[in-house]
Amino acid sequence: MTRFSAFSLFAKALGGHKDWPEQWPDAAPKPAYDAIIVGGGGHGLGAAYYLAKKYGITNVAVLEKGWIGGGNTGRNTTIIRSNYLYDESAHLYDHAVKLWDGLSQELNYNTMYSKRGVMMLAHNVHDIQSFKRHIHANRLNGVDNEWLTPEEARAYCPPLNISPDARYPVLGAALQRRGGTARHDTVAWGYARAAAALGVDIIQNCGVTGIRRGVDGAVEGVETTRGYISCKRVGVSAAGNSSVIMQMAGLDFPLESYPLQALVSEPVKPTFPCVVMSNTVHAYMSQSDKGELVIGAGTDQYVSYSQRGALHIVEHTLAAICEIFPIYRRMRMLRTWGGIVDVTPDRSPILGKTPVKGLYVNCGWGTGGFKATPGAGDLLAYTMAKDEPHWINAPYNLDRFRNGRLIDEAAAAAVAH
Amino acid sequence: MSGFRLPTGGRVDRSRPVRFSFDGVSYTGFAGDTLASALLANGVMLFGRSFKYHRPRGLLAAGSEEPNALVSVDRGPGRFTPNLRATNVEVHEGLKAVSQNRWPSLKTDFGAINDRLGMFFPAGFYNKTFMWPRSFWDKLYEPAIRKIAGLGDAPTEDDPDQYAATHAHCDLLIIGAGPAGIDAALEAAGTNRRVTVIDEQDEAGGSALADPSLWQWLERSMKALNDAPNVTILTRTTAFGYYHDNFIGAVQRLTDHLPDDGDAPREKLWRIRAGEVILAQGAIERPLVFAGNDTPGVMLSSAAKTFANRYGVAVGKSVALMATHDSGWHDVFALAKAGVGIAAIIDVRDTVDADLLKQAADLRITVKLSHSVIGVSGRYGVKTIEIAHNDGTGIRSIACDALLMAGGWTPSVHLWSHSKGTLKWCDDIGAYVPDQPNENVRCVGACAGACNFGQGAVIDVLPTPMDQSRIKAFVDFQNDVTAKDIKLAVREGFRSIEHIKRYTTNGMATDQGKTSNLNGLQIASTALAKPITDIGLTTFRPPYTPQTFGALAGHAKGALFQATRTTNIDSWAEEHSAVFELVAQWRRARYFPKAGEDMHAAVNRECVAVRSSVGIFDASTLGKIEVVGPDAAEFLNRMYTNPWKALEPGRCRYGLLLKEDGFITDDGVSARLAPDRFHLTTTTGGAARVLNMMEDYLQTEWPDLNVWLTSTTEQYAVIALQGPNARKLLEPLVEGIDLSAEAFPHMAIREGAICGIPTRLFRVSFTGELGFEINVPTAYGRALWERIMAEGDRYDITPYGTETMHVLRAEKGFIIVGQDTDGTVTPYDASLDWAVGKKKLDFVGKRSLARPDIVAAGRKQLVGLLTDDPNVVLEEGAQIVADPNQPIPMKMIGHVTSSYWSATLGRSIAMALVAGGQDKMGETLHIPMPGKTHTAKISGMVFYDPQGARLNV
Amino acid sequence: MILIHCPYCDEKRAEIEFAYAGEAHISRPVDPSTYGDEEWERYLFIRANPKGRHHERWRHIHGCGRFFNAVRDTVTDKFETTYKAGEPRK
Amino acid sequence: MSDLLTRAEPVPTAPFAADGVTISLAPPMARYSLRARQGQALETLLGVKVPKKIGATEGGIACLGPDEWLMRAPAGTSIPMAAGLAIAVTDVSERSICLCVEGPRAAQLIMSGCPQDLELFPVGKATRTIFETVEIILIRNSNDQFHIEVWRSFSSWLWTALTTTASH
Repeated sequence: MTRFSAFSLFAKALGGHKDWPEQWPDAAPKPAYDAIIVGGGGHGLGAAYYLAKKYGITNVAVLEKGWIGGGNTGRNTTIIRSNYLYDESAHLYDHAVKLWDGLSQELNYNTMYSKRGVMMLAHNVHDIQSFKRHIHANRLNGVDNEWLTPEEARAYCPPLNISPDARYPVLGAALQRRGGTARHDTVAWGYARAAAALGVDIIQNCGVTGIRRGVDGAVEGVETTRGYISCKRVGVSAAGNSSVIMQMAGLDFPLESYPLQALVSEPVKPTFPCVVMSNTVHAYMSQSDKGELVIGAGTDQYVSYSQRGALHIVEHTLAAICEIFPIYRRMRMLRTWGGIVDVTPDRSPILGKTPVKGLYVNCGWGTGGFKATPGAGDLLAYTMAKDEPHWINAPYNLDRFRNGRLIDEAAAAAVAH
Repeated sequence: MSGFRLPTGGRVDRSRPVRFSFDGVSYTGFAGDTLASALLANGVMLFGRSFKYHRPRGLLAAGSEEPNALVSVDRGPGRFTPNLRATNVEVHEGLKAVSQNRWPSLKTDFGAINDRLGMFFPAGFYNKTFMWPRSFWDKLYEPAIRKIAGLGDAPTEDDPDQYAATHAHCDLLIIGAGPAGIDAALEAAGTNRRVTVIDEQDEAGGSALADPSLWQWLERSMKALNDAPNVTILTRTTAFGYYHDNFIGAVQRLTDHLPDDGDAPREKLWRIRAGEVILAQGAIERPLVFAGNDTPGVMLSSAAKTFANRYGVAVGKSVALMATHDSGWHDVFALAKAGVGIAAIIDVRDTVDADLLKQAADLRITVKLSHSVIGVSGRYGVKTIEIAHNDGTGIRSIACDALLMAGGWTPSVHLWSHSKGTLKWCDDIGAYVPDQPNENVRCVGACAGACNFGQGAVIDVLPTPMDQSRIKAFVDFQNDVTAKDIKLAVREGFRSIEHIKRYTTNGMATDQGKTSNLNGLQIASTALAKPITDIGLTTFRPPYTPQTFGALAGHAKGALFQATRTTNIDSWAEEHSAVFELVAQWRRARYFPKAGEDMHAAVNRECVAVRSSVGIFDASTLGKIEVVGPDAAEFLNRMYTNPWKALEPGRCRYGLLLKEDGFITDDGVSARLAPDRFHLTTTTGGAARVLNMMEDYLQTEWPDLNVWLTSTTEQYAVIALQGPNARKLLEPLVEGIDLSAEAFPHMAIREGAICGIPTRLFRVSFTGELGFEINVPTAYGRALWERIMAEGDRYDITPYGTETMHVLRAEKGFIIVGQDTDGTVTPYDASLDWAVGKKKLDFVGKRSLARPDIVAAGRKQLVGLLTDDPNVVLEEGAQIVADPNQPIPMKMIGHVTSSYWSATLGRSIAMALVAGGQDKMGETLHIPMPGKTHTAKISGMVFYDPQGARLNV
Repeated sequence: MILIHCPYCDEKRAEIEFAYAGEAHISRPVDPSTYGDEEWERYLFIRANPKGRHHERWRHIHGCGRFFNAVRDTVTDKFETTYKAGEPRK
Repeated sequence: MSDLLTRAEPVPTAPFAADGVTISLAPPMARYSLRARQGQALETLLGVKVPKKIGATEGGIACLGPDEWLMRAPAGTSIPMAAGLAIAVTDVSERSICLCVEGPRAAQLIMSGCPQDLELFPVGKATRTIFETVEIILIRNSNDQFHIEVWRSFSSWLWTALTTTASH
C-alpha cells in the first residue's frame, strides 16, 4: 500500500500522477473464505478491516451487490455524536466516537472528521426536561454534553434565530463539542484500502442470492450472483436490505425499511459553523467542507425500497430550516436524494449473533448508522471472531423483542437519531 | 473589446435601454437581454472564477446549463442571492450584479495560486494529506480548505420577500415550450383536455428563439395557444422534479426580473398533478475536451448562435469553430450571415457532408478537416488557438477572439429519469435516450433523441501531440475536473461511474453535470477499455436546476409555518399578561405574573390561592372523545386497564391506556353520561394519537361492536374551578344541578346550565382540592370565564397556569404521562397497580405485562423523593446514584421526573423513577450535580392531604 | 406524493390525506394470554418488510376516516390494489 | 339561550374581500355528527332522507364516510339522541366554524393549499380533506361558493393562510 502523505503527493505530481496504484484491488470471489461480510458499506468494510487488523482473520471477503459505500454510507448527512441517554447507547456510540478520533491516521486516509460540535435545540419545556436528563446522564457516563442558553446557542451558531416570537422559540440547547461530521465516502474507501492491504478481498457487483445451511442448521456458505462461496462465518451488514438477506437464512426480523431523504444547497463560503438538530421542528443541518449546506429531511411514512421520496417531505424540512435560520430563505437546493433505512421497533440496532450458527447481524440502525461506523465495524468483527458479543453490543440482541428489554431512546426522550 | 452588439437583429427591444452594474461598473443593455448577453455586448468576457483552481472563466453556454458565469445579485437589504447563472438573469433597470469566489478582484484573484500549484491538487488529493500533524486538521487545514471552497457568499440577513404556492391539476402537462413542445400543445389545443405548458425561459419558443426563420411560425403558434381556452402557459417556470404518479414540482419566478417588485410574491411553487406528461426539454450541446477549453471566449457553438440571433450580440469579431458535429457548421454559417467574422472551421473528422464544404466555400471560410485544437492562448480572453493534424503534425496557430465548440448533443432526460423511466444507449448520437416509461409520460423532440442537427463523431478527448498527463483539458468546468483527473480515478481503482463522480466530483457542481456527464463517461469508458454501458450512469435527482429554499418552503413562513392552536380563553390570558408555554400544537398560559413577580413568586402565589380559596384554570386543551353506542362500555373495557362496565351513569373514573407493548401511552378522567354514552378526556398532547389508536382497534379488531367515536375536544371550553370556595362561587351561577356534597360527590358528572348556557359539569380534581371542571360550548368560554372572575372577586379568585397545576398535582402524587412516564414505563412501574383490573381477562397491553423483563425485579419505579435539605429543589432530569463516590462512568439507578418548590409544604418535593424504588422506602439516595452532590430519601408520592380530606367536602 | 385509491370513497386521493398504518393482516389474538412469548413477539414486532409485493394498511384519516388494506410494490411504490378492511387477503 | 353570555369567535366577523374572492365567517349553526351502519337507521330516527353515497349532500346532511354523516342546521335545532339504538348522535355545533369562500377565484384560492381538483369537484359535494397541514371539511354550494368547516383552534391559522394568499 503506497503511503499517502504530502510528500508522496508531491513526488507523484512530478510524475504526472501516472503511477498511483489502485487503492484496493477489484477482487474476484475465491471458492472459500474464513469470514464473509455481506454488505460493502462503512460498517461492513470496517468489520472486515478490524477482523484482519485486531483479530488476525485476514482470509475475508466483503460482498457488495453494487459499488462500495453506495448505500446509506454515501447517502447520509454525516452527523457524528454520542450524547445518548441510556448507558447502553452512550457506551455504543461513544465507543464509535473514540474510534473516529484518529481514524484518518490509523487508515492513512483523511476521513475529514470535523469536531464542529452538535447542538440540539430545545423548543418547549418538555424538550428542556428531556435534554437536561440527557446532559446529567451523559456527564455521569463520561460523555460530554452541555446546556446552552439561547444567547450561548446563538453565539455558537450565529445564523440561529432565537427570537421569542418564533413559532418554535429556542429555549436553550444541548451541545456536544466532540460531535461533528466526516466525509462519508472516504470512510468506506479508507476502510476498503486498509482492509485490502491486510489481505481482505473487496468484491463488488456481487449480490448475495442465498445462504446455504448444513444439516445442523449452521451456515455453510453463500450463493451469489458470481457463484457459490463456502464460508462458516457470515456477517450481514446490509442496512435497508437486511430483512431480505436474513430471510435467505429463514429468519424473520423485527425490521421495516423506510425512505429517508436528504438534500444539499449550492456551495457557499463558510456561513454555518456547527451541526444543529431540532427534533421538534424535524430538521438538522451542517455545512460541508465543499460549502454545501447539508440538510436531513424526514422519512416517508410508508415502507419502501425505491430510494425515491416525496416532495412534501422536502417542503416541510425546508420550511423548518427557514424558520430556525431565516437568513437562508434565498439559498437554493442543489440536490436531493433518498436512502433506505432499516428501523427496529425500539429504533436501536441489532448487533450480534442470530439463532443460526455462524450467522451474525448488524442492522436496524435506522437514521443513525453513520456515526456508529467504526464502532459497529469493530463490534461486529469482535462478535464474529469470538462467536460471542462484546459487552458493549451484548444488549443489542434479538431477545429483547421477546423479553421486553428494549432500548428505546426515542420513546424515552424523542431525540432525533 | 471582443464582443459587441450587432447593428441589427435579435429579439431585444433596442428602443428600451436598461442601466445595470457588474462589480460596480455601470453598463447599458436592452430590455430582453440577459446579464450574459448585455455584458457580452459591452465586451465583457470574464465572468467568474472556477471552484478549485480559481481560473478565469467566461461564458460556456447561453442557458441554464451554464457552469462558469455564476454571479451574485444584490436587490437590497436581505435580498442578496449568490450563484445565479448570468445566462438566466434578466437585466432590468438598476440591476446590481457582482462576481464571486475571487479576492481581491475578479481580474486579480489570489486564489489562482491553486492553478499554478494545480499539479499538486489532483482528484481526491485531500484524502491523501492534511493528516499530519493531527491537531492541524481542526485548527488549520479544514478552515483553510473551507475558505477557498464554496462559491458565492451566503445571505446574512432575513429575506423580506414573500413566497407563494399552489396545487394544480391538468390532463396534459407539457414541459418545455420549444418547437416540439409547442407542436404538442397545438395538437391538444381546442380539445376538451386541460393543457398546461411550462417553460423555464422568460419567453416561450426554446431553440426557435435563436432561429429567425421560425419567428413567424412562433408568433402564429403562440397566438393560437393563448387563444385556446383549454391551454395555460407558464413561462419563467422550471419543472424541477418529477415525483410519483405524475406529480411535478415547478417553481415560477415572478418578480426577480422587475426593477421594483412591491410586495408581490417573489416565486411561486406549483404542485402539479397531471394525467399525462409530455417532456419536450430539448438537448444540450456537448463541449469538447482539449487543452485550454476553459479560456474565456471558448464556448458552445449553439450559444454563440443564440447570442447573435436572439440577443443581437456577437461573441467575437473573428470566431473559430472546433467541431466534431455538423450542427456547429450551421451555427457558423448563421453567424457569418449575421455579419460575424469567421476565422476558421476546424473539424476532427476526415470527411464531412459535401454541402457543408460548399456552403463554407461560398462564405469564404477556411476549413481544416482531420484537425483539432491543441491549445488556446490568452488568459482572460482568446487571442490565438493552436491546431494540429490528428496525427500530431502541422501545428500552426490561428488568430481569433472566440472559439466555438460543437461536440454533439445530449438529450435532456433529467425529468424522465426522475420518473424512473429507463434509458437506452444510442451510439449514433453518443448519448442515452428515453426507453421504457414508468409513468404516463412520453418524450418528444430533441430530448427523445430526435436531434436532427446532422451527423457527428463522438470523441472523448481531442487528439493532441502533447503529454495528456500535463495538460488541463476540462470536463467539468465549474468543479475543475480534467480528463486526467478521471483517468487518475480509474487508475486508483474507481470503476463505477458513481465512484468516479464522487472521487473527482465530476458532475457534482451547481449545473449537476449538464455539460460534463457524457464527456466524463466517454473518458472513463476509454480508460477502462469497457463499453460505456458497462460503466453505468449516475442517477439524475431533483431538482433539475437549483431552487430557492423559500419557494419550496416560504409559503409556510412565520405564522403560517405551523398552526398554533389557541383556546377561546387564550385572548383573555394574553390581555392579562400571562406567560405562555407550547404544549403539543397548543399554546397554554403557564403563569400569570403580577408586577415584579418572577415565575417562582407567581406560582407560589397561585398555589396558595388555590389551596386557601379558589383558583381558575383553562383546561380546554384536554382531549375529549364522545364514545356512543350500545357497546360503548364493552369497548372502553377492552381499551383501558381498569374495568368500565359497572360504572354508573353520572359517575367518573380515571382511565389508564397502554400501548400493546404494555407501556403507558395516555390517561384521563372519563364520565358515563348514559348507559350508551361516555365523555372521555385525554392528555393535551395525546388527543389525536388516542383517537386514532381507538379507531384502529374498533375498525380493524372489533368491527362487530356497535360504538362510535367522535372528537369533541373543540366542542367544549373547559374551566377548572379548584379550591375550598369553588362550590360557593359556583352555586349561584348554576341552574338545575344540586352541588351539595351528597347530591354531587367527587368523581361525578351532572348536566345542566350555567349562566344560561348548557354545561357538562364534572366534579373532579387534579389539585386535591374541592374542584369542578365546567364544560360549555366553546364560543362561550371566554364570556363565562369573565363572569366567573367577576363573581369570584369576593373570594379573591386567582387565575393559574400550567406550572401551578403541575405543582399542585405533584403535591398529591398525580402523575403526568410524558413527564413522570416516558414510553418505557408500565402501570406497575408507575405505582398505578390500583388502576389495573386484576380480574380482567384482557385489555390492550395486558399480555405484554407478562413478558420476562417486565416482571423481573429491579425495574425503575416511580416514587416520591424528599431532599435532606428541604430548600434544595432538584433539577428535573437529574440522575440518581446509590454510591456518589464511585468513578465515572457511574451506575445510575434512576432520575428525577418532577421537582418543585411546594409553597404549601414549605419545602421541595420531587418524583423519581428509581430501580426497585418501591422496596427502598426511606432509603437515602444521592444526586450528583456539578459542584455538589445532593442527598434525598425515597418516600411515598402523596405529599399533601394523604387521606383526601380536602376532596370529600 | 403518491395517489391512493380509497376503497370506501372510491376515489384516488393525494397521499397527504392518508396515514400509513403498517403491515396488514396481522390480527390480534382473541385471547392474547394463550400466546407464548415468541408468538407474542411475532405479533408485536416481526414484520415481512418484503422487497416487492407488500400487504399494508392505510387510513384515509383526512377523508372518510376508514382503515383499509392495500397491496403495493415496495420497489416501484406502485399500488396493485386497495380493498376494504375485513376483506380477504389479496 | 345565549342572551346572558356573548360568543367569542376565533376569526374576524367582518368579511375579507380581495380581487375575485371574499372570505367570511358563516353565522353560528347546529352541527351533529351522525353515525350508524346504514343511512336507513338515521332516516327512521330523523324522518328525513340522508345521502347514501360518500361525498353526497342532501338537505344539509353530508355523507362523509361509510358510517358517518354531518348534519348542519339552523342554530338551536335539536334532534333525538337515539338512546339505546345502534346509532350515535353527537353535538359538535361549536367544534368548528364555517368559512364561506365565494367569488370567481374561490376554487383557485382553496386549491392553493388543498390537493383536491376543484375543477372536477361538483356542486353539492362535501368531503373531509386537508389544507396544507390543517384538516377541513369542504362543501361546494355553488360554482363560486364553498363552505370550509374547520376546527376552532385551527381557524385563525386558516384565516391567515387564505387571506394572505388571496391578497397576493
